[in-house]
Amino acid sequence: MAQKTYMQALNDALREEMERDPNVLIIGEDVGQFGGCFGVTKGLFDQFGEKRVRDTPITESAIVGAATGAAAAGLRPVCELMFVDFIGVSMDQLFNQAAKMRYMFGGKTTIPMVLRAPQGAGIGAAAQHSQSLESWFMHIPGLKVAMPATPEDAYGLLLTAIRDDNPVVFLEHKVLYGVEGEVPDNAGAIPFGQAKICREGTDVTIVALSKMVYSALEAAETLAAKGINAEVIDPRTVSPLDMDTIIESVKKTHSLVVAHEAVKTGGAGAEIAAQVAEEIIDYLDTPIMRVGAPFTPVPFSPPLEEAFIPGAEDIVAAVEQIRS
Amino acid sequence: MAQKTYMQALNDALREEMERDPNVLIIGEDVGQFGGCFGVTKGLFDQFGEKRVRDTPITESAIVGAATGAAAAGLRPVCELMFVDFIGVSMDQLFNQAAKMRYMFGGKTTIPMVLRAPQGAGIGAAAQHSQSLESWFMHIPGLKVAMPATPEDAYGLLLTAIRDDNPVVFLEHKVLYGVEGEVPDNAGAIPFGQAKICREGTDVTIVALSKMVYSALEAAETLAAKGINAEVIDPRTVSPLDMDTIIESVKKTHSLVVAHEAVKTGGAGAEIAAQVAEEIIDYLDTPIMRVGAPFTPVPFSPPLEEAFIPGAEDIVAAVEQIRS
Amino acid sequence: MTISKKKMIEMYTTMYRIRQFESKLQEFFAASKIPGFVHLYLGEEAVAAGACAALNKEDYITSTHRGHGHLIAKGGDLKLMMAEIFGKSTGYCKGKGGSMHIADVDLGILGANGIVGGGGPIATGAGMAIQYRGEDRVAVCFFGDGASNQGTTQEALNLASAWELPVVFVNENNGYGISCPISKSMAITDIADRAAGYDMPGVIVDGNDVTAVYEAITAAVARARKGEGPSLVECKTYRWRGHFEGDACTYREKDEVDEWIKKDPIPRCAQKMLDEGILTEKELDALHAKIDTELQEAITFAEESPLPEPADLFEDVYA
Amino acid sequence: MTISKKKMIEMYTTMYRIRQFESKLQEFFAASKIPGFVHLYLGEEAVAAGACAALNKEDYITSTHRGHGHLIAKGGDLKLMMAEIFGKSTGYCKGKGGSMHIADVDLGILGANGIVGGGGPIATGAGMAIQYRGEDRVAVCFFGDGASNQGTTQEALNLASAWELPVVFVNENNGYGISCPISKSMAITDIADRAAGYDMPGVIVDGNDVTAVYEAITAAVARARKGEGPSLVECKTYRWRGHFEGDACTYREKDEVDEWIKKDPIPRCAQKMLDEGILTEKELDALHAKIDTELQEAITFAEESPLPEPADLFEDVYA
Ligand SMILES: Cc1ncc(C[n+]2csc(CCOP(=O)(O)OP(=O)(O)O)c2C)c(N)n1
Ligand SMILES: Cc1ncc(C[n+]2csc(CCOP(=O)(O)OP(=O)(O)O)c2C)c(N)n1
Ligand SMILES: [Mg+2]
Ligand SMILES: [Mg+2]
Repeated sequence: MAQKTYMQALNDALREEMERDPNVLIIGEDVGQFGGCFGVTKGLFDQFGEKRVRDTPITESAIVGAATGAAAAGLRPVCELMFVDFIGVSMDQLFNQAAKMRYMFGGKTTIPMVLRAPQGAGIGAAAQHSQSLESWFMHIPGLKVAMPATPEDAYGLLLTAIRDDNPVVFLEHKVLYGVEGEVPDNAGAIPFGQAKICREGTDVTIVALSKMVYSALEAAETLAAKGINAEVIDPRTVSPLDMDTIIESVKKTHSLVVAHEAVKTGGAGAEIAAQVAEEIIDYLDTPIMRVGAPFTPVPFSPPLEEAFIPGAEDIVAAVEQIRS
Repeated sequence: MAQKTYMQALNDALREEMERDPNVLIIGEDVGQFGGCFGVTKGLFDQFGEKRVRDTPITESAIVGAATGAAAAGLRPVCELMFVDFIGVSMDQLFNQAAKMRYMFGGKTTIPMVLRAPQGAGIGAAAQHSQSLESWFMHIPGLKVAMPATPEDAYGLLLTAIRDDNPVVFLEHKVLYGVEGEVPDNAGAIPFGQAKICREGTDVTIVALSKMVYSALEAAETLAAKGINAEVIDPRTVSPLDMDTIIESVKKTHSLVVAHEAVKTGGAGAEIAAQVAEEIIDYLDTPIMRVGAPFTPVPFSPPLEEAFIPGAEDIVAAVEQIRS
Repeated sequence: MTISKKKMIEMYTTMYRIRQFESKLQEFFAASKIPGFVHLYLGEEAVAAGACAALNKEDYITSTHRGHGHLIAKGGDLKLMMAEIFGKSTGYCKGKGGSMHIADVDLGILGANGIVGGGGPIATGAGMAIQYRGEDRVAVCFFGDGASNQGTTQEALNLASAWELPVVFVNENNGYGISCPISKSMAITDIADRAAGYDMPGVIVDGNDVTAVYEAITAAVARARKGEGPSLVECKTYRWRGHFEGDACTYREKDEVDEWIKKDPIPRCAQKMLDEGILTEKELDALHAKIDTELQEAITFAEESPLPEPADLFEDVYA
Repeated sequence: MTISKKKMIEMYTTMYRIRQFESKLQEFFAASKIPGFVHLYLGEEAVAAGACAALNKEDYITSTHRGHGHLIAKGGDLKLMMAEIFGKSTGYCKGKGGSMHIADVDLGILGANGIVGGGGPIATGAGMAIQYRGEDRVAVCFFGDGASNQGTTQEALNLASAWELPVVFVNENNGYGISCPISKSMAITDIADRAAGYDMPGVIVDGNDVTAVYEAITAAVARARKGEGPSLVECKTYRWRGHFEGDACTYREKDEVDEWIKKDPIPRCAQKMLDEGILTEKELDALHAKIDTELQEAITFAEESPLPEPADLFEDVYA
């Protein structure tokens, strides 16, 4: 059992897959000697050389498209967007090309590529470097979308992403890079579409994504002190989305709060709430609450950014509101 | 009272605003002499000349960005994406630039531009020319999103879009272009954020977007024959979204079905369902159902495309399911 | 460069095959037999035929919305193509793709593409895979004059040149992007002028002369195979029909169209072969007849094939 | 071209103002006084100063992530800039934008930009508005060597040239995009080589010589005002610091950095002014002192200004 940072876990997963499979390669801006803007690819250039860890020009359409074309030609590229916010200049290659090629071609190709990208606010990077965009990706058939919260999940989900024969959008939270957690020595690939019950509880189900898992666990402790026993679930991938686990939990707790950092309106939480309202509304004793960012761009100044980012206290407030 | 096609209504709105305000101009691919791929700008080049109705190269980032820059400089550009699917090559200029400029600049600019784009399946145009992407746009603070269903709404909402000081994504349904409807002689601008009750009813609320409004009305007739009296609501804009009207209706009918042509997962219907489940779950006597496209790219072949596009029968089935 | 008899006949055959295929589609579209819309390659046959004649089966191509010619030239099966365009379950894509998305990865065809400029980055990726594995292959990206302005195309040109990838960019300059003449979409008249901005050779050829295209592409391909990096070959040509079938084409003068129809690449090549004694009139007729039969078989196959079942909708989304 | 005394002093003042501003930020960042990250313009002052000296207040610019220099040169208020970078409610953007999004539309500054290549289309749009209204204005787009490859930049170059818009594209070639030297990001060494692909003049100047920059931009601006269309001016320069503060800059040799520090544009300009008798040492000292005071006032203003209130979050999303 080793204690590792989220970043180290990602780095290990990349290294191991590259050692195992010569078809795996990394492309992106400053991923080489520099080790990536946040340091995730550190050391890989030294170990594998420029051929397999290659710096690109600042042309995200060409990066995502080259990964797509190389994947169609049989490689397993892992490409990095320095910030997920840059998907706007490369979305076509992802959603109209990579995601749809297999379907459009009648199933006659696979596109085994991974697009890694850091999401999230919290470092004062302002409106164009702090967004969380998972709901865009989960709306696109053909893509899979992973959002690990812990080092162990980061490691295990990235192994799965690289081995998957479909395009995977792998969303890391930049504030989590330095977070430590246990990664068992025998840790392995974690299948997509299997939610994790992070804390068992009986009174309310809190479904939380990415960094909000920590807020949810913190909220659960606060609630426990108030006699409310919350169950915390991390879906880990939002496409595929393990609704079975969520539904089982809500059948038990009769109450649901969904929490994510993305803007609440049109966020992934809406989908989860809607599915529950469609499948098991009769089990609910309370309204379904969503906790998410307000409907504003991400502001720069610390007090504004803090007010923007949803946290444990918002989850606590939501739970208390529906139980009052 | 004149009978007009949806296309003619759009064309009239453009013409009138251009006559009224010299700052309004149109740019886009083949919008000039050619009149636009679907014909919406027909005749405007002849009336206003190339200066105000200008063909662009096939460079959507430059089109959306030029509209943004010109809007910041005080014009009121209306730009056209030939198909909404092409947003993938121009998303950055829309969501990171146009949508956020005002906020990032501390409120010290306005971006009065309109991005018109046809959505939807039904003409055998396959995966890259048939999508409905409103849920992407409604997730972005700073944008407004209109989705007219009728000629009258197309006219009135487009007037409002052009006069609005914010970037507006104006989503037309390509299958509706030829649809006729009444446009009163005194028709005027229709405010954003005001849903329309298209049919009053007492037993179930059907919220439908764009072309699905017609399916909802058709479904309501079928249901009426079975003794179920449906209320049909068209929000007309999904950002802002008039939840008040929807909530009032559901308080009366105690039952909600949301219908749109976009892929159901992560669609606008999830947001509407989630808000209802958050605000007035106690009023509901039934599950909240969503009718939307399945989780697949849009296929080409007619029987597949037909199976893909949700219709009146799916709404009827949803209503019957929750009432059984 | 001397072109073998065999190559000449091969190229002619390809052009004629494309011509007949597209002419049939024109008929079928007019008769409402085809769903969706089609962009015909009539008049531009020499580009695809000349370019693909310089390639091996293992080489990759990316195509465009106007893709039938490229696919046929790269060896695409007429039966499977026709069935796909008819939306039949026996088609290349089981009816899921249609005219704009036909692909055959086994033949290196990484797809027609509905997005203008969509193919550039993908071809570059195929080039990256070739270089990565040290294979003796190239990737060819077909793109239009309109597509040449798209940012994705220019990013692809840059990446391919920065990494010296074995990619050949074949520009089909037919003078228009839908209704927009290049005089309005760009300040230059020769797209090859952009090559210098990527330090790659930029060559202009008569796109209606199949041998000229073949020679230019052969040189570019040889360069790519030697690891010397990408090239841009601009082929000046013209589309005879509207942008899509149904386009009234009011933006072009009849004279201009007539002028170009006179430059038809097919009789020009036929004449050359007759002149050089490569083929006799009789052999030419036999060749035509053979293709016509093949095409008729493809049509019959397409017509008699079943449509997909609605449930097929759900398959092939994920591997 | 003779440059007036006044213009020389103006440009020198601008450079010195930028230098001192950025040096202070370097200190503040090291002392953790600034939230987020900053990209300093140290070493590149001559580009912004020379370019903006050729502009009027009414002219537009679009800037980049490395924008402080452009903003100061275009007349940006140091108080409002400093307050913004400190995240204070008195800043240009009320603390909502920060270093990467400072704007002052009244001064024609259409924003710094966090997206590499984001400014090109916007500057082109401003150029379109100028042409539409027949105004005597120009729009200047600053962009880096890295940004030159981005598709958006190339689309902007194309649109501006196709429409002959009054836009001047000022490339700041500092040799690197973060850690990536231009030898790895493109096959060419001079970005000006791309101008021919858009039929616009492409000029290379010593970006550390403020008078050379001023002259080249003045010519390009004159051309634009006459309706003759856009130009591309490449300014060769270097950033002294890492990409952002905190970057250990391991990808550059110390020698290379030292070499460029020797080419410091500021003493070079000072020397020239002294040599030509434009200013005396004493006058120069007085000028410095004045700017230092001004800067100190800006710092005090920023430090003493209040942070925004959390509720301000919700304002300014819509007009
Ligand atoms: C990104 C994108 N923008 C616009 C279109 C619509 N469109 C399809 S083909 C075409 C013209 C393409 O012109 P060109 O590249 O010259 O090819 P040609 O049709 O002349 O063969 C346009 C504008 C598209 N499919 N994709
Ligand atoms: C679309 C996009 N891609 C990547 C980045 C990350 N990034 C910020 S600055 C930069 C380097 C820019 O290089 P250059 O244009 O040469 O400007 P310089 O920093 O040298 O002034 C990169 C890669 C970004 N902000 N936007
Ligand atoms: Mg063309
Ligand atoms: Mg640089």
